[in-house]
Amino acid sequence: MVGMSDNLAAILPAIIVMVTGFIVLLGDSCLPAWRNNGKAFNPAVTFVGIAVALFFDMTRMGAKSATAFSGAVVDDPFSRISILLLGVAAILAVLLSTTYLENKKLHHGEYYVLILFSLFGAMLMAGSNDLITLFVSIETLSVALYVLAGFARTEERSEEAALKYFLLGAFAAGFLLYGIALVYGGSYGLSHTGQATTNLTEIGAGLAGSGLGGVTVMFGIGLALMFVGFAFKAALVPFHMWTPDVYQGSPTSVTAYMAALTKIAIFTVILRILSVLTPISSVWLMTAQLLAILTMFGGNILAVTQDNVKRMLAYSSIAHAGYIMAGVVAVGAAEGKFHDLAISSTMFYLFAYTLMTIGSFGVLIWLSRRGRDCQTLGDLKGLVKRDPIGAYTMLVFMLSLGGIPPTMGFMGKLMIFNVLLSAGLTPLALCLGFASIISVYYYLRVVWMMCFMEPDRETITEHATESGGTLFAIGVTVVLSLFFGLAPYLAQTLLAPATSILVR
Amino acid sequence: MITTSHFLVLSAILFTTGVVGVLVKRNPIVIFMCVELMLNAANLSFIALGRHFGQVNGQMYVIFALAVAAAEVSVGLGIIVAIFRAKETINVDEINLMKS
Amino acid sequence: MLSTSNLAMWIILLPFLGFLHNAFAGLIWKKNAKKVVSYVAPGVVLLAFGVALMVVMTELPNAHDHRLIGALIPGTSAATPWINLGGLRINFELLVDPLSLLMAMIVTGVGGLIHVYATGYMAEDPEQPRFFTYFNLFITMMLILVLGGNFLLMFVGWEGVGTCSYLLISFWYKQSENAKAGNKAFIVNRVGDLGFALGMMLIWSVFGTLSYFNDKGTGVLQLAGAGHAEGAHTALHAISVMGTPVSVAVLTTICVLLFVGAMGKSAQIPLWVWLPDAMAGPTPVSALIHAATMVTSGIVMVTRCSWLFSQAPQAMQLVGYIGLATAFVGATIGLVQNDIKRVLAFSTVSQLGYMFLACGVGNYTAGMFHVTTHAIFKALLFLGSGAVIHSMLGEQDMRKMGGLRKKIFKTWLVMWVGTYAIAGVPGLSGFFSKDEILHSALSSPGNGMFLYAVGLAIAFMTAFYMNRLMHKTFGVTAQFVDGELPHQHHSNFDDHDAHGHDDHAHGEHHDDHAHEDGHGHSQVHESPASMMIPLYVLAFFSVAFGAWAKFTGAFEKFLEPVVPQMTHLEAPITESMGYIISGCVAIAGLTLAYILYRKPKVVETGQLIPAETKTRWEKSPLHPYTFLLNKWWWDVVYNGIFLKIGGIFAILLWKVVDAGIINGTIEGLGWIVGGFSRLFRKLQTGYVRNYALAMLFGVLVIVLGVLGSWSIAAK
Amino acid sequence: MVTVIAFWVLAILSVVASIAMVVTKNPVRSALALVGTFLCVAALYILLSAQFIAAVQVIVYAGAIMVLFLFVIMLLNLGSPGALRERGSLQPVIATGMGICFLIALLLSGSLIKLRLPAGARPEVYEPLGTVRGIGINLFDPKQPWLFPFEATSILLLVAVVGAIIMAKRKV
Repeated sequence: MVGMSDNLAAILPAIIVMVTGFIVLLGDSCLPAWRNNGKAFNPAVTFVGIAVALFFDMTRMGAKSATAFSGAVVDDPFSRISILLLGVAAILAVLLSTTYLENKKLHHGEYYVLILFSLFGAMLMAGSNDLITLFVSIETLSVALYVLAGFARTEERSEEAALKYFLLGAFAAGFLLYGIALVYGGSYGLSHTGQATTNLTEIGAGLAGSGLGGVTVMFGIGLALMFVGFAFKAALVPFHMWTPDVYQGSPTSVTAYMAALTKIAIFTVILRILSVLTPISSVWLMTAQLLAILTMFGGNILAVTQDNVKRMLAYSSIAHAGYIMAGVVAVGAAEGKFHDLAISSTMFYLFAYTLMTIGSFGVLIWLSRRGRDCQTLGDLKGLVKRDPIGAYTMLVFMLSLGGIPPTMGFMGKLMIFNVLLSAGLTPLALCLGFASIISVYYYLRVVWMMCFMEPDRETITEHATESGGTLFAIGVTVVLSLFFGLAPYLAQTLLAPATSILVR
Repeated sequence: MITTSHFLVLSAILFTTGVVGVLVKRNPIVIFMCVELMLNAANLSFIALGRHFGQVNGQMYVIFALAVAAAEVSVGLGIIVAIFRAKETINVDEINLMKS
Repeated sequence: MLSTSNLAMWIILLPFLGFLHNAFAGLIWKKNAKKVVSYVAPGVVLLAFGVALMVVMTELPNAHDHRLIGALIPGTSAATPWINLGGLRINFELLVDPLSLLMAMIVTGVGGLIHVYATGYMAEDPEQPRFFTYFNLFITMMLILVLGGNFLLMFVGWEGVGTCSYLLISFWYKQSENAKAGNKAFIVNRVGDLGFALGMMLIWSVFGTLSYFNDKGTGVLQLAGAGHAEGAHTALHAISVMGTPVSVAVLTTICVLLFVGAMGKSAQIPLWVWLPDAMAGPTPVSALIHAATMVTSGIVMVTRCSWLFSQAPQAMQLVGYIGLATAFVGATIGLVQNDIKRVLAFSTVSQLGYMFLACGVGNYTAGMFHVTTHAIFKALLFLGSGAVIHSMLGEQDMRKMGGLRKKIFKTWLVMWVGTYAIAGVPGLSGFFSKDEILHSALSSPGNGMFLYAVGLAIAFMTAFYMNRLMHKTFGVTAQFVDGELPHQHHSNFDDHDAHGHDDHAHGEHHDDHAHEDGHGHSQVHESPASMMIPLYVLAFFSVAFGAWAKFTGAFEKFLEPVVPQMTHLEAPITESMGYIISGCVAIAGLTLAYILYRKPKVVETGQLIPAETKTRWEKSPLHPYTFLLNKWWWDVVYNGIFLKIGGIFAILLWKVVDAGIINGTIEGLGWIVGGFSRLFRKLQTGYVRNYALAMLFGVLVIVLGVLGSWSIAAK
Repeated sequence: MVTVIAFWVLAILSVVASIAMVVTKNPVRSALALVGTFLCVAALYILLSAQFIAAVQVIVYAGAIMVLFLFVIMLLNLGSPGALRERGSLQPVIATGMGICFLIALLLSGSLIKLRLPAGARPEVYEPLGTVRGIGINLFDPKQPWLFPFEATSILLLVAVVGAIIMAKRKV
């Protein structure tokens, strides 16, 4: 019997984030002194709260894996690494937010409350060991993000983004819930207690013992429908269609945040569930491959003719979800040491993706600090002359997204490519190669616009807000993208614990 | 004799009706009501399966699903009200600033 | 104490520090940035050259035994782990051996001189710090390429130079053609890179490592070298990994894939189309990247893998013939170009083909020899032409030049040295390196005579078009009258010339007599010292290096441990006989050009005599007066044979292969992708219910997919 | 026998009501049809011996949630059927077709019919699982995994409250 303190210790980072959320909520609404200085207090407290959560997360890195709350939550190195990535993404997003929100006159305390609670949901997703915990935490994340997407309430586009995201998200949640119901129904006979269950540990143990014979077709259908819910969140083709609209319409700081956070959280979940399902990988491997290929090509092809940078980045994030999905497929297909390598490579790519995405949206935020949103390719014309910092950082991110050395994006692609080949998935590996060649087209277009076109609009005279937080966040992402691109082994070492997923 | 399968098939039919409803309706409120129908169908499956296995688990899931549905409703209707304020319409055909 | 490995690391680090400095120079030095950068940028590269020289000096005694120095950072005996790819951890390691040191010296030496030159050339440009930022980054990447201790590091450098080349080609982005050329270069190179990447993956799956050398003796080149030694007295293809022999087919595949990569970088048929277009960038860029260093990285790679290639004879033949074809076609097209930089561009293509020919016939030393001499004299020629363009205020069309000798005498002098060097005038560098290649082609098994004959023809054409360039540019007689500024309506020439040779007909229009007095040269002036000194240095080496290397045998001895020695047949002629023949050919080419272009007006348009009121006999082409006036109809022959046939070659290979196949493929793919993109975008209607429909479609796909797999798996 | 009749009546009623909700053009009528479906489902819950859930279904769904829906419909004055006229398109046809495919896939796979029955379990026998007491004891039993998600749900509801206030309050 696990004591309550152990239970709480297992979810300590999430609790710290939640408590910070309460502090910000109460402070902002009840304390006049706080309210008057909200612009400084809210982000500062949020930052400190997440940082403390990360600190405790790091200190627990070496602790033993365990489940808590009677199996509802799991605390293993994989979830800790995932929480680390989530926290990094959230901190970067908070840094990017302050000036942007001020410029758009959106500086409300609730923004940070929602950021913190959605982070809480994402952290629970990383640690979910029971499908019902998973469902509740996914919904916590989603509901907060629906509101964040519509946070710019005076802008029609923002509201439209919120509505579309919400309606389709609820639709997907319906499939997820129905899928959980069918998994529950099909899982009978897997658990050692002889009962139907949604506990991942029990399902994993049961599947490892009985294989496909232990479950009925209902289980398969349930998995498929659950995967629909995940695929929606991860924006896999053909569940991707909300992505460009929502990414475009949302305030850019929210876009950066949700693009990174959702992907990390949902791929953590997917990896955990699929590692549970490894004994029956023959059932889902083909479909997952198909989705990965569709997503890679779909995202890249759609991005090619896109003139709106935010939309283009949205499509590119779809394509990257495809690459990550390819890594997930490799996790299912690879064996022995390559299984572990596939997990760490996928995590590496997730990390790279986080930095690239937050960075590239961050540059858009940086360029928007003159009060006008930077959205189209035309806004980037001649950036090298107007704003060298923005141009050069964007250049790095474009190279990284395009998978060109010596950036982290290249190393991530190389690793995924490598594990795909090791797992005997050569066609998928070739698809990845071709898809990334297509992607060079449109990343290059951005570079071309920035470096080789004359600025057609002289915005340099407009007032630009000092934006230390944004600059810092972009700087961190650039430096890390290049540093880990040059020294990937360090990142691999950092992410290595992630390979131990507590399944059984 | 009514078996669990009867309930499951009924819930599948209700679920499908909800799905089709989402696809054919244009009023976001009605679309959302169809989503609620989907959630309800899933709940029915949960309860039928729980009873089939003689477990209380099925009903537990439904409690959470209810809470989630309530949360979604409040936020969803909030969004709909907000968009109505912004655009004076909730016709999804007119809510189409962003596309392709 | 500084170990060799630490020293070698500094060769890379110095330009990198320079890059960092230049990138932030604007922030650090504010107004003085340009001045500081103009000292720092060349300084670090020349310093790196000094370090490379130091390493050579300290390691030269060791280089002669077959021990190769696997250098490591940061100076410990264990290499730094760099990336973990499952079975193998790739280290960040450098390979310091004669080949990499030679290339490092070329890159930093010639590169440093070009940096010095560029300080003068770019002095007026307000964006000079940005230029040098790219330039130093390029040097860094090039050094990683040549010094990297495994294929992955080479690939990183390979892509890095590609990116820098892209940025530099497009540096003057006011002309959108430049940017287009940059894009073309980038995308064509990606095709080659895919070949390289696949070859690399295949190497890994066959050899289980990507390192050239390692302590256990299982590095790729170690295994290949051991196989070569084995094969020397048994059969060929004796490479074995852990006792398992590697089949020739696999080796050939690896080599061909690697060569595809080399084709992209070194502009070989059919991936050569980007190089002439890439000349749109600033001249120092053309000199550094597209003549001296980056384009030779394909040859460096093939030479680096020579132990592999030497055991895949078919791959070597492919290399040889592609090289020969490229050399020939490049030369024929070079005959008819009018843009000074494009002549040099095609000449570069042609010379690169020569180098591959050397690799193909197994004389890698000769290939590298030519790489070295070519780097020197081609850099000289480019920089010289840059000086000409500089003094002509940006004019690149040779038809608008002429008579510049007196104005820029010193430039003329060094250009002559370069021309004689590339043409192969006996005694100069190009003569020795080219003759080496021709001789080994002649003595190679197979079609030695054919290779030799074509090689001689190319040498003849090289001499011819280079002399043509000199005469058209500097020739005694001006095609215009001094003292006038260019006409107003010529002010748009720059725009046209950015298009290169595409507007041929248009250009010829300006060549008509009516415009003879249309150009003023009052502003033609000699270039500043910072531009001239590198020229002198390069000119000196163009003269001296070849003979020194040949007669002391230093070069051959230096490279001997790193390349396989192929068995050659007894050549039908002696080496001195070969010297005489190739010397004669070079002089013949020069003479022919002299005869044709020494006179003021060369009719190139094909319209020969005004057919006015003349008798039939007078109209006849055999009429002595006409005959003599038209220089024995050499022009017609020239027009008919060289221009037409060369033109046909040009059209056939340039237009058809370039526009039709390569561009067609790229643009076709782009068109298809774009078409799909527009098609799919139509699905992105913005309506929630359409999105939901797509999701339901996805649901069906997933459900049916899982059900299908389930029913298969359950059986 | 009563169970059988009750099931069929309720099943048919709920399906008819749900279809009516989809088919009718008036949002108010849709809402009312949905209330009907919810009530039928609540009655089915009782058949499945889930009394507490049935009560909650009536109170929360049919009561609170649907009232909220109607309230918003009225607030936004969307009652008139003509406001959102459907225009001719293939969407409904394709949607219905694909929906039917989905249903057929579910049914034909046998997933819903071939169920494993626990040894000794008799689903047809009434078991007092769904009383308030049964639910409550299970929900807060530390040996069961419900406690934690239950607490997490409170955060979810808090997020929903904060979100609804942000979205719906008048002053920005």
